[in-house]
Amino acid sequence: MLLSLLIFLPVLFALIVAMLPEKVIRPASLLMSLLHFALSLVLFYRFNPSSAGLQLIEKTPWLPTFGVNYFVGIDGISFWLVILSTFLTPLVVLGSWTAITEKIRSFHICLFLLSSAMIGTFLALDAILFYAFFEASLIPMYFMVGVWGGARRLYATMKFFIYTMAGSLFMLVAIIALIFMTQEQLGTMSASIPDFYKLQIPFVAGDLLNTQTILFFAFALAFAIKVPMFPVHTWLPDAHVEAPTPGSVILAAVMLKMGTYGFLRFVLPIFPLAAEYWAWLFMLLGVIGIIYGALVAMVQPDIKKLVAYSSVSHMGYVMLGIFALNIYGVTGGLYQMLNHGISTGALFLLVGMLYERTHSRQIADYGGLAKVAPIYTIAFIIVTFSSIAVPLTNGFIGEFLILLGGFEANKIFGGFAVLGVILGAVYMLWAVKRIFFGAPGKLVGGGGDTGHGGHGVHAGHGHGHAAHGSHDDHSGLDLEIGAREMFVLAPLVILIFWMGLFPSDFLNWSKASLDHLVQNRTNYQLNVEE
Amino acid sequence: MEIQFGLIDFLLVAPAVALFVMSCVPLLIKVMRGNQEQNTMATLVYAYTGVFAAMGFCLPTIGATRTAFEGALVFDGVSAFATIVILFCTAVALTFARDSQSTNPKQFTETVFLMMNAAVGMLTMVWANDLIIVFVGLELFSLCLYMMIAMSLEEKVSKEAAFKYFILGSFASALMLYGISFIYGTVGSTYLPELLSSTQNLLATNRLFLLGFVLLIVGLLFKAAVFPFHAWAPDVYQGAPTPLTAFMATGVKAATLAFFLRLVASQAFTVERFWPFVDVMQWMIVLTILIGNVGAFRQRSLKRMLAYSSIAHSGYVMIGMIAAGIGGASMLGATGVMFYIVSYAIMTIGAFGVLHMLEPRPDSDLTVEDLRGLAARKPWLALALTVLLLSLTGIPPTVGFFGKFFLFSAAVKQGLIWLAVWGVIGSIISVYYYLRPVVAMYMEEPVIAPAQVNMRPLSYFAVSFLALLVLVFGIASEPLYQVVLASVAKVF
Amino acid sequence: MNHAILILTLLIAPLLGFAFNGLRFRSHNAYLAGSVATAASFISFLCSLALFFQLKDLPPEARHLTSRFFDWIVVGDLRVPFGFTVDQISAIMILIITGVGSLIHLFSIGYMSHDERPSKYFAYLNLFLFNMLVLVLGDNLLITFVGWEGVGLCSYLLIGFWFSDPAKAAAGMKAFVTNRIGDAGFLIGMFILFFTYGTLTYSDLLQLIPQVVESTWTGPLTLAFLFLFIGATGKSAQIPLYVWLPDAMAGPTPVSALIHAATMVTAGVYLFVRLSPALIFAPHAMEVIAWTGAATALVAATIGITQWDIKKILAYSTVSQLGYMFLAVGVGAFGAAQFHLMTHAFFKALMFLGSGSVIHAMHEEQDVRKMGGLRKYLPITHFTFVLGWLAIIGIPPFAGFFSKDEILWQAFSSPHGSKALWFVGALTAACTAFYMTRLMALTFWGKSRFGKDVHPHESPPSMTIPLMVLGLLSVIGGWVGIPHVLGAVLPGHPSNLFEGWLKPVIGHVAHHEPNVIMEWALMGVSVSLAGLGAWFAYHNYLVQPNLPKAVAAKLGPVYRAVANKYYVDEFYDRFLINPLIATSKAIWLYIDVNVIDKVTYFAGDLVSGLASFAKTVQNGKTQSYALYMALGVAIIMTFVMWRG
Amino acid sequence: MPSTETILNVGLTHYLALSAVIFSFGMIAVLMRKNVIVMLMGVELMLNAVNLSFIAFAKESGNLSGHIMVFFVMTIAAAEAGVGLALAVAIYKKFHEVNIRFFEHLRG
Repeated sequence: MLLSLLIFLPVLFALIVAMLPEKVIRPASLLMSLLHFALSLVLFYRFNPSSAGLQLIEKTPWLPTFGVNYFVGIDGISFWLVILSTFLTPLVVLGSWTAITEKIRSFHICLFLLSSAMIGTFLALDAILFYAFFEASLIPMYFMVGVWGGARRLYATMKFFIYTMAGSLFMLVAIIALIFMTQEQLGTMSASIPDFYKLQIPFVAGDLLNTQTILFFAFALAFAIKVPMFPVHTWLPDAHVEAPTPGSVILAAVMLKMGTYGFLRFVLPIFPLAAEYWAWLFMLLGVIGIIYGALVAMVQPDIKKLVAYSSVSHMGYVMLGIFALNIYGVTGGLYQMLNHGISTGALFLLVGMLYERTHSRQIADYGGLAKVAPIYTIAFIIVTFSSIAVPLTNGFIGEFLILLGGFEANKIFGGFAVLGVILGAVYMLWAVKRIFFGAPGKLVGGGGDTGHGGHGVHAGHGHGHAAHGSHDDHSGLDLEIGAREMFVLAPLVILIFWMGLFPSDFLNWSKASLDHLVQNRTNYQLNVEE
Repeated sequence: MEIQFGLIDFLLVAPAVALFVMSCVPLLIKVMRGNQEQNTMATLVYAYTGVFAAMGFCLPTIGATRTAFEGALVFDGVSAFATIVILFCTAVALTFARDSQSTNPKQFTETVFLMMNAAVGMLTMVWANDLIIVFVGLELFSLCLYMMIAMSLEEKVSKEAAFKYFILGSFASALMLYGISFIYGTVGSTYLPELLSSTQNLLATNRLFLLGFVLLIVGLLFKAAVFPFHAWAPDVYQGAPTPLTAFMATGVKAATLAFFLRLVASQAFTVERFWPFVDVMQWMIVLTILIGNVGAFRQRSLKRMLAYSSIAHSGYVMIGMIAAGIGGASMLGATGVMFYIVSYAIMTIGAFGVLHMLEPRPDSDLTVEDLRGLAARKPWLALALTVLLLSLTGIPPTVGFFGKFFLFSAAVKQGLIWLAVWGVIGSIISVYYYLRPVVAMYMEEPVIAPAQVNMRPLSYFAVSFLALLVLVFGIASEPLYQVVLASVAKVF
Repeated sequence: MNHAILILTLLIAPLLGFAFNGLRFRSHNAYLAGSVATAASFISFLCSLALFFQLKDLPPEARHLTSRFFDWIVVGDLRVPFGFTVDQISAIMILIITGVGSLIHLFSIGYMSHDERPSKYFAYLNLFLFNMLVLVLGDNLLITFVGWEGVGLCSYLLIGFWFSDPAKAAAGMKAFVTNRIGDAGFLIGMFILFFTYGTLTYSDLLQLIPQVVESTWTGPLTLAFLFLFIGATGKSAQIPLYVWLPDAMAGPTPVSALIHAATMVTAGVYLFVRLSPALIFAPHAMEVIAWTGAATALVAATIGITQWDIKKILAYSTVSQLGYMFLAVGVGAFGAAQFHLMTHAFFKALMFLGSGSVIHAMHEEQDVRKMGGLRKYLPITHFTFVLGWLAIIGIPPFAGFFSKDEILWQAFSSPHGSKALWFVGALTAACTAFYMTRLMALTFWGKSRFGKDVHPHESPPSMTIPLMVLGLLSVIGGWVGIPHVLGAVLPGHPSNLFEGWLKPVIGHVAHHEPNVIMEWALMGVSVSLAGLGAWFAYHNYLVQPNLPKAVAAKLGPVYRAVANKYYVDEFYDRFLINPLIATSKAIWLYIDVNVIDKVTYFAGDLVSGLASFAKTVQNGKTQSYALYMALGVAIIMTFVMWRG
Repeated sequence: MPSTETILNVGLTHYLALSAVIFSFGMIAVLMRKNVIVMLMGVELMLNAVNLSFIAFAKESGNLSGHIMVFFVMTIAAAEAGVGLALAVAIYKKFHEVNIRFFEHLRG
């Protein structure tokens, strides 16, 4: 019951929100999301970390003719992702307190439905159920970007939707093929993922058109788009830039993880031979993603776009780790998923806080912020350190393990991936320097052009009002964050250090599952613990 | 020849009789009251009585398999299932027709009469066990539709649409009839069981039969709007009054596909001689999917967009038809088709229903821009349309997703993966145009003040109900699937 | 006291100081902040002393106190405990760090008293101390790496402390990024070691490598050391990554003293001394290290000659001295490297603090051309500075003499050394003497060249006391490592205590029979070279002040090249940074926008184009539609009849 | 040279050929003629061609289904003609035009 409750409680919340008076929606949503988070903490008591099997199983026939069940369960791989989802929802509610001013009812409904779909995706153990949640999660996010987004939101949201849909529909066909394969090999049709693990899918090395390879790529494409991997990443910057802060946070922190989670849940165990054969390709794309994302992030004039491209880079690490196919890489990959959720989520929140006050995301408009908003600066810099993987922050553990794993799997790719460590520092610190240091920028109470104009392609673009001598407006702005925002950031900052200092507290819950995944990769089975 | 029909036969055709009788009642009343149009609500109640009575009469026949009137009609799972779908569509379309701006309130009685008789024609077609009956049913509903289209208050394009439909429909009928004549000439009978039993044999040996059979199928493909016999659909759907478009798009297809399924059940597609046609058909399906989706891609008119999309959906459903025909796990294909008929009927009639509710004038042709800001004005309607469009796109957990799931399953199982892939490609294109109205409703502000439309509670209820149904059948797809399975079980 | 508690206290004290000052970062009370920070540092120093004496009481082979607090990362075969070891090397390091650190903290109270945000400054300083201690105490490479990155981080924060100046913020970033390049090398080095030997713990590595090195190929080992050396070139400012250090002088001067002279920049040397028992099995790596060190020493020294900024001169001097240390590492003179590390910490910290005192007195003026004659105004500073000057140019019996001399001797005599290396070292020594004397001459001696409105004054005692202590150390600091030849003739025959202390934990290379005469001779040569350099500078800048200009003019392009630091920064800008930015912009605008998105759009355009086509086909003509049907039927029929 | 018998004995093939020719004429009328009335006539012609082939087949096989079918078709053709003409009249009333070229508003 617990897992179903976790999945469907937000739906109930959404219904409640639909009926509440406008005024109390925000506090009520906060309360409900906290309740949801609290409920997810019950998992710590019910989940047995020493077992690699699937736990807290619930199985009810849904479409028995096709072997489709409402089949949910949890293991070490999904455990933290569920907690991450529930953990972020209250933060997003609190973080959107002033960011979302219109249609707050619809917004919170979207948020809760999204939360439900995301948790469903992580808990589903039936391929069709997974697909259903995977697709269903698109809709609230589509609305979130499209309704509350920025100027080019329509373009971005459409791009996001079509890209993701394009990938996942091929996956649907592959899932169907697998279902029929269970019928042939196991006797009964089944769409349950543990049954997929039992399949022996024909594979011929060196041959492009064999069953396993084709199915592998059908799945991999869907997840690669979601991750997103180079070269199917271009929807991400657009979606992130246009999304409202809460949308960006959830998109980056949780939705991208659906892709990487899919690789761990489906691609590696179901297609072990193809995964091994093609690992080089995905590692290569991962490495390209790392470097490419970092390079492109470096020259972005828009803070949000910079963070978005940094996501591409970070997710490149995750992919590199996963396809290193060794315990370091996979563990690091999982850890990096959580890290990215926290640090990029925090970065988007931070950027949102700034944007709320100044309505500009152009780096060139800032400068010297550290002087007027020291607490904000500290938070931003801490998150930056997490993002660039400074030791004792969470980012380091993930990146180190991934690089270690990547290096073991392939010296060349591992070596190139290490370049990302350098470039990561370059783009983040350069941005920090331009935003926080130096002379005050034009939105920070300084003059219009203080030598920053050269950096921004869009300097002054769209901010004519600032150039027309209304500096008073901006110098009067209080750019420092308030108590509510500190409350939003505090848990994230605490987690950054907690995860950086005591990774075992987190990894121990996933260790059994990950060890099992890596050790029995070619003959992966998951016990279903009733 | 001893004539043997009893009461049971009349009971079996009672749905059609009920429809016919209750269609005549308001007309008679009108005639007797000096050709004065009566209260439309009363007329509608008569019509509902007829439709629900028909449904009531139909219910006992579920599960039975028998023929009536000397084997002229057949009542089995397929016919019962299609009957219910058609009656359901009729009821909804009647509701819309009353509320529509383009229905002439002075001629509502006639509209009801024609619509119900069109339903009779459709029922006749799905029950038909003889090619003559098929033709009669087909012509019956076609003629009714031609007239109804022309009766629209909108005077310009509706006449054009009616005439186009008429000419092209007659042309197709003639081709079909020509085919029937060849079949008759080779089989020596128009009796369907006889035809079906000899199909395999004759296809392999007789070219004339082959010709006839293909022409028969062409006639059906025309009604189902499959490339290259699709060209009428966008024009007619756009020109016809929206409630009628909804009816045409769903009822006609249900009837046609149900009969098509009967033909396919003969396992004609498994005959080696016929394989070239199956190959051609696959290409036609691909082109149908492509042209439907591509045509809808840049349409401004929503009705036309939905018309093209219905062509695309015909393509999808034809995938199932092929899968049902080529032997092996044909059951999957048949159930896929039947399931898709329902799911398509629900979501399409719902989508057209929402459109008709938003039309302020008889001649309004809604564009995507007209939907701007609808979410703020009419949140429930916008939500309903969103759900329906998402279902058309095939997003879980709507019924549209499962419809596609079953069709693609059939395709994969039957080794028609490339058709499934084309279906996927089509679906990807469709995301764009299905979501554009959603974008307009939720994410854009109206540029000019939208025309006020008054909401009719019945249509409102119907649309909401359909949207709900889309979700309910999506989540509870198994029971529906079981019904579908039972309905085709004995035919295949 | 239990060593675990001592280590914990040692580490926690600065962390608490950091927390205290960090939480009240808005405070302007420099005295409170400074006192707390200094106290924290001093507590650490006391702990270090206690640990040192505990260590001393142990037999030489058992001199290591390890405490592992908890397992940090446990994944697969990787098991990294949060473990710290105090042994002979780290004991010296923590004494230097906390000792010199305490003095610098103390100095900072005065120096930063007028700053806007002293709390923040002291918080960073304490945080640095913590990280530096982690670096040297870590009992495995990864913990060292934690400190390694941590000190880089603090360095970044402190260099950019006055962030309102874009140049200073940029300098901080440059430092961090350059260090990161090194860190990337460090990571790869670590990976190689881990996958070759299965562990990252120093004790295991150093035990394992000598055992297996006979039977296995040493390629990975050499490679690992080369990559680690990349890390060291970043942190310890060697060619080619030294460029950040001169820029790092943007930070407050005590920071330069602590981080960029005494402690952080020596981390690379520390690392290699720490790994020296394994390093000796990678002679090719040692060769690279030696030559890089020698080249850095010379290049930096020549640049130092031409600089006018007092801190920049010291910065290049630091780079040069670090080059010496790596030269020592490269020739296998690990003890000497560590020794020079220590003496350098004393005299360079002294000189930086002295320069800080000067800058403080001159109201933030750093250009030596605007100084001169400060001896009168700043007597204590001048006196202590002289001690440092004598130490660095290697005049016996000042600290620098012993360490530098040992390095030069080893460079000459070690089997890894060569005459060429010695020659470079000796030349550098002459240059060092020259530019340091030039610095003295321009700053303290001669006539004052500053404006009338500047009234230099001696710094407060909180600043001069550290100077005096460090001055003392610069004099006597070298006496713990008196070479044997010298010890033999001195009264009491003092032995080389330093070497003896380090002996059990450092690598040893087989030595030739020491040639006593040669050693004496070389000692003489190096001292005379130093003297010559010093005299030359004295002559140039005091006796004949016009001479340098003439020389500079005569040398022309050579001089300009040197004065412009061999255009290395420009080289990097032009061939590395600008291309990188240009490439990034290009790939963003071309690949992302023009290729990937275009492909996406192309798909859309394709559909759009097809849509137009479909629209054309759908021409509204009833008869066209009928024709399509007829043609369709015809084609189907033809196909079916033909194929069927 | 076919024998006179073959020429004189009018058999199924001849009927079918005639039917095909008439059907083609009808089809061509629908495809080519611009007058909607003439197009209507073309459709009727096609249906009658079919009738001819039905009769021919019925005669050949000797059962009545074909004849019955013809009656049905005739009835339906009549209804169709009725509807078609009604439409044509309606169109003419509205547009004063019976040329099919004027009815191309619905397109694209």
